[in-house]
Amino acid sequence: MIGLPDLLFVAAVLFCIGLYGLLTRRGIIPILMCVELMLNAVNINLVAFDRFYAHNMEGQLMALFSIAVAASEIAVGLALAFRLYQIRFTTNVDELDTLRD
Amino acid sequence: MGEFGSLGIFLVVALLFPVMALGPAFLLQPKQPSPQKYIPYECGVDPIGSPYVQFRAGYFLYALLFIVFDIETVFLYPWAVEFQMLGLFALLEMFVFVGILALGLGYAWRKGDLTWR
Amino acid sequence: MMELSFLGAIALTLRAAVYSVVPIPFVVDLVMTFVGIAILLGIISMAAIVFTYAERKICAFIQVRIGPNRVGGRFGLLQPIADMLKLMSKEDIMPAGADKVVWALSPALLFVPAALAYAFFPFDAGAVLADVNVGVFLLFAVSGQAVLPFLMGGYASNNKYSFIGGMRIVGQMLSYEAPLLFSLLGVVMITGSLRMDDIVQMQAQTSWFIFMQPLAFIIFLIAAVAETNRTPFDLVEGESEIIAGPFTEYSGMRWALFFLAEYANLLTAAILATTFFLGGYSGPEFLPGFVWFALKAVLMVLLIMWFRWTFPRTRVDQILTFGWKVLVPLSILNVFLTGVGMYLVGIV
Amino acid sequence: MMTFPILSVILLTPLAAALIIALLPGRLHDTIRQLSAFAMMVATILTLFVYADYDMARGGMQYTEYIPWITDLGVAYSLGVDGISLPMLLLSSVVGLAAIYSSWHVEKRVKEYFVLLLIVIAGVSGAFLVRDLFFFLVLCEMVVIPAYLMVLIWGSSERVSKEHAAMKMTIFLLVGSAFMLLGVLLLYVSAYESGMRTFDFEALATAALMGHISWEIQVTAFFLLLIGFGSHLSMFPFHIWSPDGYAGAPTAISMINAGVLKKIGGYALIRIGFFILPLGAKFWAPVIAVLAMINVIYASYIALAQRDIKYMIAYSSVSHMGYVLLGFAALNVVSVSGAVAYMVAHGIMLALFFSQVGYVYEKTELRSVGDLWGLAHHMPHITVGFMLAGLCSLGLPGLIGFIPEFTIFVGIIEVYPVIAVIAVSGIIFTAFYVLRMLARVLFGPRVERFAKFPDERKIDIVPLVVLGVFLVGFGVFPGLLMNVVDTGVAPLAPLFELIQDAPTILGGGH
Amino acid sequence: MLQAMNFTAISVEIGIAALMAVVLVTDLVLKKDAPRCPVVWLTVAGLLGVLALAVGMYPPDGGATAFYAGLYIVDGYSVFFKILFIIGILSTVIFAADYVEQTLRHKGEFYLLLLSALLGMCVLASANDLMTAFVGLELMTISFYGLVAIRTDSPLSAEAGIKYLVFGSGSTAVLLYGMSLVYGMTGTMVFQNIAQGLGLVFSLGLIGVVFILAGFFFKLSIIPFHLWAPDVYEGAPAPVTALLAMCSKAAGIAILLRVLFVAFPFLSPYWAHLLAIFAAVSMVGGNLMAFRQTNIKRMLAYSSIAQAGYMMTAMVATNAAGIKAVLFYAMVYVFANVGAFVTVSYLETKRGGADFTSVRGLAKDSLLPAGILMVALLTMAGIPPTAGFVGKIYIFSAAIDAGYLWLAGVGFVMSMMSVYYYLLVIKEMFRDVEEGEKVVEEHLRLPLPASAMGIIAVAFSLIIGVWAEPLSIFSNVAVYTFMR
Repeated sequence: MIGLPDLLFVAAVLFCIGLYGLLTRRGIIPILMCVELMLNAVNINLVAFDRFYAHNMEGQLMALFSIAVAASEIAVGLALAFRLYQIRFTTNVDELDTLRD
Repeated sequence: MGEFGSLGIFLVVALLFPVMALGPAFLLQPKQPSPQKYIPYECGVDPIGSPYVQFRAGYFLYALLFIVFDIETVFLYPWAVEFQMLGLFALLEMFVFVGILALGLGYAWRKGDLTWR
Repeated sequence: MMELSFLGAIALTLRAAVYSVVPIPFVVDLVMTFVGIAILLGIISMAAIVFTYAERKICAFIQVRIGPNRVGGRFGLLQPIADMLKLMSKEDIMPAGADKVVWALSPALLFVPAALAYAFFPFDAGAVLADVNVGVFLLFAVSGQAVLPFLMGGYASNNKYSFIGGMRIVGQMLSYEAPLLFSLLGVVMITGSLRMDDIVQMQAQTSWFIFMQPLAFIIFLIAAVAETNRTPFDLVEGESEIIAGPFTEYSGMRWALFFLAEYANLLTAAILATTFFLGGYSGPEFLPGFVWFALKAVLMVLLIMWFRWTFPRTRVDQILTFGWKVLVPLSILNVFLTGVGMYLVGIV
Repeated sequence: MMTFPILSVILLTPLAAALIIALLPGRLHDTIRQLSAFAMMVATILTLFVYADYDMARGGMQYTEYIPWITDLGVAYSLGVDGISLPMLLLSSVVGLAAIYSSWHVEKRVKEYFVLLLIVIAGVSGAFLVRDLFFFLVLCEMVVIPAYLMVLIWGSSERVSKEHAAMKMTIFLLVGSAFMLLGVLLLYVSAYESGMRTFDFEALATAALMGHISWEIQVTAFFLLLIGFGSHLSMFPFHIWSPDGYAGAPTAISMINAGVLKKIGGYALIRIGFFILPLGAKFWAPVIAVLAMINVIYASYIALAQRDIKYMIAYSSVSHMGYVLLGFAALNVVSVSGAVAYMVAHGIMLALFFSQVGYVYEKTELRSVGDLWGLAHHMPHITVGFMLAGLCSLGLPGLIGFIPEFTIFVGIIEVYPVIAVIAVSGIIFTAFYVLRMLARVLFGPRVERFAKFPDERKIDIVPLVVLGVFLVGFGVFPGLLMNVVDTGVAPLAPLFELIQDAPTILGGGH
Repeated sequence: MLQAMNFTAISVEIGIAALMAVVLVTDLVLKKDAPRCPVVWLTVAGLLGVLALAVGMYPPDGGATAFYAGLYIVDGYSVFFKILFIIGILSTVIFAADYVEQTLRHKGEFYLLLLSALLGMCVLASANDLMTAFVGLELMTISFYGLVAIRTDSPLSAEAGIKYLVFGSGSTAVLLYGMSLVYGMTGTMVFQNIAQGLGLVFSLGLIGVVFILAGFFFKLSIIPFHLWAPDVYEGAPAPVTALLAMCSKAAGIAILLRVLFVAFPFLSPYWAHLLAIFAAVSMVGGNLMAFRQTNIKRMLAYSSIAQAGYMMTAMVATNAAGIKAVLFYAMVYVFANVGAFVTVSYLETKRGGADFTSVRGLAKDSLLPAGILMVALLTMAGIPPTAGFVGKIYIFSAAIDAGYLWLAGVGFVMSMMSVYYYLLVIKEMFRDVEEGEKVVEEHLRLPLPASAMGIIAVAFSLIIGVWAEPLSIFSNVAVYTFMR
């Protein structure tokens, strides 16, 4: 059957994919999606640890919170991206170079 | 083979079902290509302008509100389940929680975000 | 332990039969699952077939017309079969400039959530494919996915009307998901469980929730109709405005899949209303549970069809504003009232 | 026993005056000047009283005040003067008073000017009053930023812009302080266990005597302090800031910087370096000696080439600080007391020099040797001032500089004979450039265009009088100065005995 | 259930939440384009009330109240930080009132977001388990996303918001991943229990610790996790930048301290060295990069990187003295920032920015804002007699005591070098303006509330700089309850 290591592995892979995307993507929407991917990896981790090891519901509770936080983060993120698009007509982070050294 | 197992199998079957439906149709259907056919249909008139219109901002506000309510639901359902066990405390807690939610709705309402623009 | 229902008895018999052939519990389970799935898919298909016919007939009846009357006798009973054959033999046209993968995936993906919802319905005591303890939650989680294929189809068709339709459906589903979920909170509060079966059992023991939660029922019904994109909330495919919305560029079997999903959703809405508010399969003993269930569900379907041919189509701003400014506050109010009511009655 | 907190009054009078002036409306220029002068006069008179009243027979710290301040750091507001700090305090009060009068004609943003000046004066005189390392650090760093602002706003841009000069001065002083702070904290942390720590000078010295501070720490800390105080003192590699800083600064700041601020470095080197870290001092003494020698020779050589009088004085002051350092390096009571007295002498002399140059510059807007000619014909008072200061820097007997300088050489000749001889030769350079300057500027041919410039009168002459009195008075009666210094330095004698055989950087010891 | 909860212990948080509701309603009741004075007054009054609550809660006997099954702890340490946050927010509200009225379109939201950020910080300060910490952190951070981007008229603000969001959410994910690993290896989220278990000795647990530290370093903008800071500081509205520098950073410090000292105490030999290296890199890098900035906000961003380095320097001491130094310094830093941003916000409203050119000649006509800014900058630099000096003495003596002489040396030298770039600002303000240079001639009069805040900040800095005893005792109490 599927055990803890398998789930951790899946989570780690998801996390790495997300991290890779976060570092390489240039559009804000893909970046946000990658962040979401990372957070979901965390959720898998949390639930898996709770289910197989801790058995104290803390992990699942945390996952719940993390979902809520992720959602609000994305909501704010989309709002900002939207605002930015209205002002700058782009959502490409490479083109956001007004602020730089 | 728990409940979720059968659910998983169902998911796979449901994914396969459209393929099963499309397969015979693929064999049956005629194939007579003509360039006119592939023009996007706009009531018989040739398409005007780009089809990629910008996503309307109005929907976006609703989407934000929806996220708020959806997330609140995530917390409210467990609360509802345990409501009877928690008693008065839960009731008061709900007043606070849903009250804040209602405040948020009132905020959006007052700011005109609920009105379609 | 509840007594064995009619469907349950059949299932047990079947299980015994399979076990006698292959005495491995896992295989038996597997077989039983497949049997269940087959039944569910059958129900969905049958529903589509019956409802296409029923809808035309009811429409005709309401509008004082005759309706289908050519194929299959005086009542046009074979009309659905003819429709199906026609759809099967139509050419599959993909518009130029479409996003191929997304375009092709959209109808297939639309069918999945529509079908998956059926796994949670208690057709009779014990007759649930997946009797999970978070049934209500999961059900809405699954059926909430239906919004994306619509948007995919609308976006990928390279047709501005399709895309507008896609956007509209997103807006509409977003607006009505919240009151839908909130209206059920009262039910869950009284029941104290998210298991669909528990909800039905609760109603069997006390009374139907339509009596305890009349406000919630109305909200639920409206929201559910809106979620299924049926008139008066069908501006997603409002043919006078945007041709057929996301379906515009689909033809043949692909279009049929949309169609199938739509009727599956219609039945879903009816079944949900039945389960949550009309006592599900519970009813007087003289008929088996699933018959009660079917009767109530059909009644609800008829009701929703009646809506369609009675009310005019609303505008997009009316729909969204109505959802947020009327249904959401009412559903919040309902939660309050339920809580206070339960405290006063002394359940808490 | 509650006595009159005379030292607190000396410390706080300028600050109080600064506060009052800050609250006054800015247009009352005369009131502001008179108030500042009055405050400094009070401070000076009280200082003189303390100087006269100091019980030399008893020695040690007198007029002490003690209030616990920050308990968990072990900081206390504790004041007191002994034979080393008392002359320094006198120096700072006198120079402060003179500085106020030298700035009488400042017309630009008078209020801010006097506020800042009073803060600077309070800072430098406070540094000699406190017996607590923490307050010492606070006070001597407190000076830096007001001094920066004064150079920035009221400075003059002759060779380098005043912005540049101010920045250079400040950064050098502060980075020096960084090392100083590091050394002080190292000392503080290693002297006592956590919870018993204190910044008190005597307590730290006791800890060192009792061997709480290991040899390694003493060496490290002294090295850090040497860098820190060295940059205050304009010791050779760290002296770069001082010529530009002095030249760019307004007169009063040049006076205080050169006259007093520099001496804080020397004072601290004795107070902390010798009393608390004798082993470290012993270890680094040869390095100090070599650097001091370079100071003397190199700086006076550079001074030779200067045409700008302010730069010349500045380099000469760097070179003179070399003598002070030499006095320290010898590590015997004689030379150290010479060095202390020399600091006082040098401070008064430099302050006088700068005040006179400042006056000339203020009037003529010239300060180069080639531009100024024959001032003696028109400005007798200025001539007196220039002569006094110039001759004093040559070490002319009868003026304040001679006895201390002599004492330093007496002390050092037996320890570092070669270096002493080389350093003495620096006097020749000094004599050369000072006399050349005096000859041209004062006694050159009469130039009529200088006739229209007035000589020092009334208020303007006050710095000359005040500083001149001490210059001559201590020169004629060196005992007034030397006796006090000796009582202060005397406690070092047993310490120097103790470290006789300690290792130095050249090896030896044990 | 009702009885088991001690609601007085979280009266501060409840008060803030209630204040949020009141402010929201007031803002909604007011007409759209009416001035927001009532909102400001309400917020100020409410915050004063909350501050009184928090001060009243300050335990003189060093008591600590665990709350909600020990997940939430109200001790002197957390109350100290709450007071700090409330002071920071309160002064921002006061001095930014003018700024908000003149620049922002969403005025009520500004105050609302401030309060929600404050709530998040308070939760963070009291958090005693990973979950509460995470929720508090995110409440604060997400509020800041909104605050940074709240200037709708400025593309810079939106850009800064996006950058903050991208970096912030990425770091959140990393932090959360670390938390999940630590949870998985120890089976608990409560800090004390994490410390008791042996799970962290496994490599996954250590990876989790490292990830958590990385996440916090992001929030603290420790080099090399600082990339977001300069851009965000520059683009954000000036009062928000102030909060980012003082409160957000202090909140990060608060939770980092608690995590390190309560959850991972036995790993201290490892993380102390790690912190020392990061602190040194931050101090050097932050200060060096600040040298060549020509925008005050950007310069302050780099300076705040260095400041975080200073505070971390004290943490390597891993003892009470170190924590006390951090607390002391954090409080001083709050007042320094208040002072600095009183002037910077004002300049941003009046001169449209905070470039060096916009302060040129400021001291000539407007001595008050120039003086406030100067003292604030000197406080950050740690020049006596400002409070920054005492703070640095505390920090570096703790570090030297722990044997990190080199670190203290780096810190001292860098902090004195840092005076250079602060002086650049002071120079621009005080130097003579030459002919032909662009300078705004108008005489700038600081509005009364802002100047009051500025004077208070300056007075605090100078008084504590000379007489540090009160703040020292105040932070000692916090440390005492924390170390028990």
